[in-house]
Amino acid sequence: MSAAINDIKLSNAQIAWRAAQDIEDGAYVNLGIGFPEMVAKFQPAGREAVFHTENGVLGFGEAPQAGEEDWDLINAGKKAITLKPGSAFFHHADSFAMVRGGHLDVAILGAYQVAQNGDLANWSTGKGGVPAVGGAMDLVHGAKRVAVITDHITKKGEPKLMTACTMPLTGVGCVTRVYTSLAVIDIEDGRFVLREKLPAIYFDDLQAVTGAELKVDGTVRDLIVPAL
Amino acid sequence: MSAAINDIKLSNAQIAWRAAQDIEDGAYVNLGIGFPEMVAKFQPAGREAVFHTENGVLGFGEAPQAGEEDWDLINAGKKAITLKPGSAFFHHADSFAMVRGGHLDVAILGAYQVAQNGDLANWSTGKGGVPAVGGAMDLVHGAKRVAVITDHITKKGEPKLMTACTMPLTGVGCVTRVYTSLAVIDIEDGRFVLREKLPAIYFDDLQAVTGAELKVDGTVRDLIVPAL
Amino acid sequence: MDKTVAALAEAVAPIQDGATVMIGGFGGSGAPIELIHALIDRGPKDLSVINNNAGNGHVGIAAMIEQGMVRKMICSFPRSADPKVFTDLYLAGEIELELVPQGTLAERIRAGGAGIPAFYTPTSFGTDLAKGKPVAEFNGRQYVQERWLKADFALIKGELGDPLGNLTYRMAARNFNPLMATAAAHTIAQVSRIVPPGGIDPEQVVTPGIFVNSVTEAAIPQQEEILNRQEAVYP
Amino acid sequence: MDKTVAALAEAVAPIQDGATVMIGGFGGSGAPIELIHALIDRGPKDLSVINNNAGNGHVGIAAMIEQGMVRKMICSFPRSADPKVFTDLYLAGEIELELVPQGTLAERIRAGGAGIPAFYTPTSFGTDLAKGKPVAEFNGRQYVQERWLKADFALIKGELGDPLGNLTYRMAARNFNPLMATAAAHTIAQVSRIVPPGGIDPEQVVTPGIFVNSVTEAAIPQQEEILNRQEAVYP
Repeated sequence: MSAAINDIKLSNAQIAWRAAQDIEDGAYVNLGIGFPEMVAKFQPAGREAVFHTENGVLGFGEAPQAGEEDWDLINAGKKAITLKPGSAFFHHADSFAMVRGGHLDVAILGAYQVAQNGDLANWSTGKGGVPAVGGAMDLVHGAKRVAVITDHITKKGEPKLMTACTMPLTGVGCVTRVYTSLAVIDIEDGRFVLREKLPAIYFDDLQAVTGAELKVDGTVRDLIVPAL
Repeated sequence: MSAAINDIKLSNAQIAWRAAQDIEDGAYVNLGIGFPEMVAKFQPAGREAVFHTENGVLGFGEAPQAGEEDWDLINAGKKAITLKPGSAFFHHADSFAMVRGGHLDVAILGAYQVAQNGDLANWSTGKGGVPAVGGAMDLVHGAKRVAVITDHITKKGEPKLMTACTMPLTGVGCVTRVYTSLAVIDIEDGRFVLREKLPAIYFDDLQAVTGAELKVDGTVRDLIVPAL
Repeated sequence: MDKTVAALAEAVAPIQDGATVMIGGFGGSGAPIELIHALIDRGPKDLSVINNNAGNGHVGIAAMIEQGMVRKMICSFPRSADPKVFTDLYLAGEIELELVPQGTLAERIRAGGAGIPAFYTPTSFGTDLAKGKPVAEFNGRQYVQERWLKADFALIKGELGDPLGNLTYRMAARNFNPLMATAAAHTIAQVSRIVPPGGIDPEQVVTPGIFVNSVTEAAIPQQEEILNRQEAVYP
Repeated sequence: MDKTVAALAEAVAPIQDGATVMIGGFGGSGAPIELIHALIDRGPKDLSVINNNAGNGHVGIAAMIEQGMVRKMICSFPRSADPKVFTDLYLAGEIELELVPQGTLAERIRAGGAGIPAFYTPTSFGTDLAKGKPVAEFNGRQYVQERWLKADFALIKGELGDPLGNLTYRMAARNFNPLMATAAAHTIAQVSRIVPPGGIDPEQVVTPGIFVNSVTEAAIPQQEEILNRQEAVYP
């Protein structure tokens, strides 16, 4: 079955596209470094979010052309960015006041594991090496809505959506929606509630690759994403 | 004896002058509203302090000419001020970060009462009415050195330097030097230590108008202040 | 995104009876007189007002109090050149007062905006204003625990504003304004001039737009100090 | 008052063995490379260094670590494009690491500068990084108590500086620099240009001079990112 899943599953770009559809016009948004940064590319026409980066910029735009980088103008992933009209600079304490103070509308983060109570593990595999946390633990307790984008299963085929995380936690009960390569799942009252799934996958097959019970509460819509 | 004291005692301007002599060149200074503001006039030649006001200005200068006031440029006493080159504006949290964080070299405040352990009462007589505290309680726990300027006795002839304050406290154990109309007194190890007194007053007469024991530890110098 | 609102009345329209309202300014410097007077025109009652002071004369916050709109003041210094409006009501027991040291007031508001529910400060330790508050020792020194302060609304006075809500302030009129902008669920700013996006250098923005919900222009704002010297009365 | 210092070496001369040193910057943006390299020339040992990261390549903080000057790193993200210097020492148990969430790191430094010995934050509650820290409930939610962070020295990178120590910053190079300036007993700033008093509009000062002890000019500062792309090594 895993082979079949690999045939039908969404690409990272498609997962990012789906997450972008839920960002409202004028929302203040923080995108985690790496894969989540891709969400910015897929804002629906007519909507414009304002992007925040932990290192003190609000209202930044796309990456500059190669060779046009100014390395004093970077995002939290240390990638060069550009400014949109109406942007602002501020120091790190003010930046995390925005985060921790509940001023961001949404944070979209990657995940190693998400539990059905909303616990998130995305900073450490717990296997040693050099630990590094960055701003992840702040973001999960600050934004009004914390969403995760992730492959539904690991490369080894193990579930990433669990009854309880086995890896070190980033935050407790913080995630409210998960966009995976197979489905869109809300976390409500300590349960995974299936909202959308790829039309090509049966519910039972989806349940089989999910590490906790998938509840159905109302219609499960088709997860339809354009080729990208 | 009170009559005699009224003949010899220093004026407020003279007390302010004496306090100003202890402010070093380049010191960051906050002067309480009212009488302490007068200290700024008496900076010794060749020294220049940088004055801080709670409402968010560092490096302000004298009052403007009448009619030249800009009421967006005031001090904590709501009096119009001017700017010196190199001044800075900041918000109230940053302003009190300077105060509470120990960045001011000296705060000079008025007093109702000072106790020999350094307790200060200067915000409320405790007699009812509308209480108002302003920034006094912050200043006494922030500046590296907290000094008081005050008449040595009340208008009724009662001591203002006491074994313990009877009025509501502004701060506990915070004052280290008192400049009075008769003497300069340090507070060390819970005791008043006399450093300077007017040449015209005998020690016993000074002790008689002081509500706690005056210790002598080394030379008591003459308190010599110019006519102002 | 366009947070500009054409009329002062429209800007203050969401403020209902019983709201907690932070109002910027230190004395008259930075006091959003036009927004306050628009709020008086609207006339919500039973408000809790947070400001450094408690009004002066018969304009601004003093006029709000005089109109019976204010149930409680949270401030550091309810005195002024002419504090009669507040004083009379307070002594008659008809208005509540929560007195907060000025630096603690600023820090509590900043904490409200920054998601810090409580912090420790040396300020007020051992005084009447610390009564009933938890105390803790750190590095051999005693500190008082203070709680964050938030509001339903903030009325703010800026100098420049843009449609994204970015603000600058004029000289010492900054004071509590940038803090209050962060600590209210809904922040309403009056500015002397609205400029297009990009009209404020991003390095010179003092209040980033994320903290501001609406911006309205009061091109030649009144100064409370001057109104009081003219013995003005509102309405 | 003149806080300007002609030579980088003179600016860092007070830093002795065993000192705790905050170093501004987020990655290479705002990193005071010239001050760091002057400190490497001086060579104090046994330092505790506070920075968001733990060095990249073989310049700046990575070079300090490579020279054996650093006993302990306090940071949020000891990873980079080329973190080999820190990683090897850490895995060999030859350098200590205190890992702090980024926002908590910023707030702890801000608290150190503001005289707030402890505060509560939701960040890290229920995680390994909260182990051993006091927890308290406010309004039905759990928070972790965090302590202030102070240092003996701060090395800061500004854009403009004046003889009173007032500073501005260039774009996102602001990051931790203004916070660290407030939290060190002795703050040393390098700037691209020293201007006379009054050369910075008082409304545009980001770090008021009260927080700064010395200012030195590094007119065309090096950018860590570019040095690393050139595979530069210091010394």
